[in-house]
Parts: sequence; C-alpha cells; structure tokens
Amino acid sequence: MLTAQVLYALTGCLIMALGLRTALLHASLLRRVVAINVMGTGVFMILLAIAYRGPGLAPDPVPHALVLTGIVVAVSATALALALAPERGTRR
Amino acid sequence: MIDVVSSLLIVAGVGFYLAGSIGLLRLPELYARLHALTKADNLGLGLLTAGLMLQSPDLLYALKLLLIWLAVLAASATSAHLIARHARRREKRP
Amino acid sequence: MSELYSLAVLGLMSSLFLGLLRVLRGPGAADRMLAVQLIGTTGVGMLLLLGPLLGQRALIDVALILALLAAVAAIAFTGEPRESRDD
Amino acid sequence: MNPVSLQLFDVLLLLSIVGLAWASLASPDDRRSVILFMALGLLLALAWGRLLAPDVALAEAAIGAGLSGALLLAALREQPRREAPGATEAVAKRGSSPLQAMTQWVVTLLCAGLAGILGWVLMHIFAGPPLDRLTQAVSANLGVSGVSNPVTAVLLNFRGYDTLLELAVLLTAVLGILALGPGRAGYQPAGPIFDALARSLAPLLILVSAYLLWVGAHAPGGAFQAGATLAAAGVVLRLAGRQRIGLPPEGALRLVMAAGVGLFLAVGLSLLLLGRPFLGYPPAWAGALILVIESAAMLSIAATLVLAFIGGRLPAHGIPAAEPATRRREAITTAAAPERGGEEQSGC
Repeated sequence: MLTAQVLYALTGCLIMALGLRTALLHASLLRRVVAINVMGTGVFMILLAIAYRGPGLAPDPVPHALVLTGIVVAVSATALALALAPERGTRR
Repeated sequence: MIDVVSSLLIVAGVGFYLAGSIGLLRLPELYARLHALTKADNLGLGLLTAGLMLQSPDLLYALKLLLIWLAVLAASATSAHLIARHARRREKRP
Repeated sequence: MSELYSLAVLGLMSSLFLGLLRVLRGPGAADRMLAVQLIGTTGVGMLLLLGPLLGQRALIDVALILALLAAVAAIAFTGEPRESRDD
Repeated sequence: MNPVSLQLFDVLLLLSIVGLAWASLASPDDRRSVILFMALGLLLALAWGRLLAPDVALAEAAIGAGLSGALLLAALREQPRREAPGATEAVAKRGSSPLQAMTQWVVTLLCAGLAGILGWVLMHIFAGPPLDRLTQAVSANLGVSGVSNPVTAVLLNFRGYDTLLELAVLLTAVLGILALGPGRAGYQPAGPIFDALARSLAPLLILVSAYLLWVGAHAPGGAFQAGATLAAAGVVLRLAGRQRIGLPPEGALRLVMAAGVGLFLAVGLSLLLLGRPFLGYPPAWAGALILVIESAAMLSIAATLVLAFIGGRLPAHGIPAAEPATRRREAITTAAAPERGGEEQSGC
C-alpha cells in the first residue's frame, strides 16, 4: 500500500464530508455554493489518489480525464447556480 | 561550477521568500506588509528562476522561466497597487 | 541538485505556511488578499522545483498559467462595478 | 525527491489544504470564505501536480486561480450589502433552538459516517491488487488513438461519448444562464497600470491556450485546459472594463458555443455513414480528427466559461441598437444625394 495514496484519499474523504456538512447546514446560498465546490474538490482528490501509482510510475489516465472534465463542469454549474441566486432576481 | 552558482541562487531565492513571508506575518500594518511582500517575493522568485534557468534542458524551458518571472513581477506590482488603492479608499469612505 | 531542490521545496512550504497564517488571521480583507498573492507566488516557485523533482516537465506550464493569472484574484477583489447595468 | 522529504511535503500540503477548506467553510462572512477558497484553489493545483496529474493541474490553475474566484467575487458584489457586521453571523449560526441543534448534530454525524465508510472502502481497495485493467487497455491501444498523451486519448477517443455529453452539459448550463436575462454589471474601465497589464496578458493567455491545444496531442494539455486558459483571457479583459471583450455578436457567439458539440456529433455521424462505429475514428485519420474536434471544443468551452462569468446575455455593442440603422440610412442618403443632384441638374 502506498502511503501517499492513502494520505490523499483519506484527506479527500475528510474534505468531501466537511463540504457536504456545510452545504446542508449553512444559511447563506453563496456559502453553500462554495461548500459544494469544496465537496467536489474532495471527490477529485479521491479519484486522483486512486489513479496514483507511485513516484516514477505512469498514473491511470482514466480518472484524470474524469477529473479534468469534472473541474470544467463544476465551474459552469457554479455559474448557473450563482446566476439563479434570488438576490439577482430582486435587483432586476 | 554552474551547479554551485545555481544552488547559491536557489538558496538565496528561498531566503527572500522566507524573509517576505516573515515580514508579511510580523509587520504591524497593511502598507508595511505590502512593501515587504512585493520586494521579497519578486526577488525570491527572480533568484529562483535564475538558478533554475542555468539548469534548464532547452531554450524553450528557459524562455518560459523568464516569462513566468516577468508575469509575476507585473502581476505583483499591479495587485499591490490595486490593493493599496482599495484600502486607502476604504479608509477615506467612512 | 535533487537534494537541494527538495530542501528548497520544503523551505518554500514553510514560507507558504507563514502566508497561510496571515490569510487566516487577516485582520482586513486586503491583508488576506496580500497573503493570497504570496501563496500564489510561492506556489509558482514550488511547481518550478517539483517539475524536475517529479520528472514532470509540464508543471512549468502550470506555473506559467498561475503566473499569468496571479493578478486576477486581486483585480477581481478590487474591481468596482459600473454604475449602470451593462450597456 | 527522497521519500522522507516527499512525505513531509505531502503532510504539510494536506494540512494546509484541510485547514483552508475548513476556514473557508466556517468563516463568519461570505467575502472571507471566497478569499480563502481562492487560496485553496492555488494549493490544489500544487496537489494535482504532486499526484502526477499535470493535465488536471493545468485546468485547475486556469479555473481555480482565474475563473472561479473572479466568478464568486462578482456574485458576492451583487448581494445586498449587509451593513451590520453581526447580521451574517446571526444568520449563519442558527443552531439556537434545540431542534436545530439536534439537526446539526445529526447531519454532522451522518457526514462523518459517510466519510468513514468511504475511507474504509478505499482502504480495502488499496490493500488489494492494483486496479490497472483500464490503464493497461489504454496503454495497449494508445498507438492507434492518434495521439500519445493518454489523457487526451481517453477524452477524445476511447471515451469520446463521455466527452461529447460533457460538452452538451456545458452547453445546457450556459443556455440556462442565458435564459435568465442580461449579465451582471461590468467593471469600471481600468486605470492605466492595470490596463497596460491586461493589454499584455490577454494576448499571452491566447498564445498559451493555442500552445496547450497543440501540445495536448503528445504532452499534458488539450481542449479543456486550452479552453479554460482562453476563457481566463476573457475574464481579464472583462475585469479591465471591456464590456464585450471583443466577442462576436449574439448569433455568431451561439454558433461558437454549439460548435464543440456540433462538430463532435457531425464527425461521429459521418463515421457511421462510412460504416464505422459512432466516433470510431480510422487510426490513420484519428490525429487530425481529434485536433479538429478539439479546436472547436476549445472555442466552445472558452465561450461558455466567459458567458458563465458574465452571468447572462452580453450587452449589445457599444452603440445603442437603433444607431447603426440610422447611420446606414444617412450613408445611403448622402451617397445618393450627388447623383440625385446631378439628375436634377440635367433635368433643368
């Protein structure tokens, strides 16, 4: 078992849980959006840890491709969520 | 010989980074911190890139290093200016 | 050179830690932005050292993008909105 | 890098990442939360580089350092100013009644439980033999994929379906944003210092994105990273007070946004007509087809992300909508005038 793989994967789990908790509990919508992004970060970290094979070895490219598109999709989903925020509706 | 020079440059660069962040942490107010930061991280990165440039495998790599340093230099000057102006306006407003 | 690079990365890591303390401590938003700026520059330096250490040449491109976008955070932070809506 | 210092580096990096994530989530006001989240993005680019995922690190650098921070700050600007500093704190901490306090505890426990189970499963996976069937399949077929960067091969060739649908997701998100009406108010024109910076940054970012697109065939890079970098150029220009950032008019812009999905689909369908599987490129053409699809995808991704940052439809061109028409009419009348004058003269 690779120590780095374990370290990054478990940290990913922790970050995901922290993000999920805030996304469920916090009152501010903007904070919830940040929290969902933090949660996504945890998931990305888990996936990249799974792909890691150790120093000097080529990692698995499939999770890399997943995370790469995931980052771009996450930011556009964030933008959609922010555009839907009620503050904007009242200002129009 | 080249290794010695680039080691010295890298060590000096890291030293400036550390000095800059200690300044950022210890100096009492925003404008003093700004001063410490802009001086130190520009020099820090500058020396580091100079050290790495001596080790660079090809010309493109060296050019990228130079571009990185110039970009950070410009970014650092601009953002220091903007942050200082922003802070001054905030002070005047209330 | 590899040993020196490792030490330099750890040196930059401690510099980053100090910057993080300032980000957490503030007190003002401007102080935090300054520290974010420092973290960005330190991150660029670390990527430049990690590239040869991990045998990943492409990390210099990551550093290049971070360097080109180093000012964006501060600019977005200080940017003043137009008075009227887009037109 | 020797194992001990690498491990020390990992521990310190992960400590800072968790610390920043926690501080960002728990901070008393939203503005601080966003600033801390931006710092987190910088550290993530480092972590992805450390995990030997330079393709991901490139995208994170462009999006984490440029786009998402600027986007969140722009959204923050729109929120009604809460004058009293205590107001947000009061809203944030709503665990006053016993029922709410209990809910908080239950949710916290459930999240901790989820993390625990997930961690346990992962440890189980790591203890077993490495899961490298897919890795082997990728490296065995890399030769016929048309590119030598395995991540690009997976994205554009082996898992082309997924990428096509991801581009469709992006298109859907931006259509949703456009349907909501005009975008956010822009920024005031930049002062001379920042304006000079923006003038040199935008062309450099465009150059770097073209480089990333080209290099993506054999080294880290590709359509997503290039598109994100190109979008960052748009964000810089927008922040510098350029309202339309030189984007084409509405109709052409929509065409650009749809080009990625459209071209991808067109290539897939034409291959079906030629009797090959959907998106099953003939190995001889694969490299060229991938480059064509990626170029269109890069433009679509960049247009999508810029519009996502603007948060709605673009303003009309600098001149009010009525003016071009009147101008044209004037031009016609002035052009026609001498002729008519001549006729009149001849008639006299």
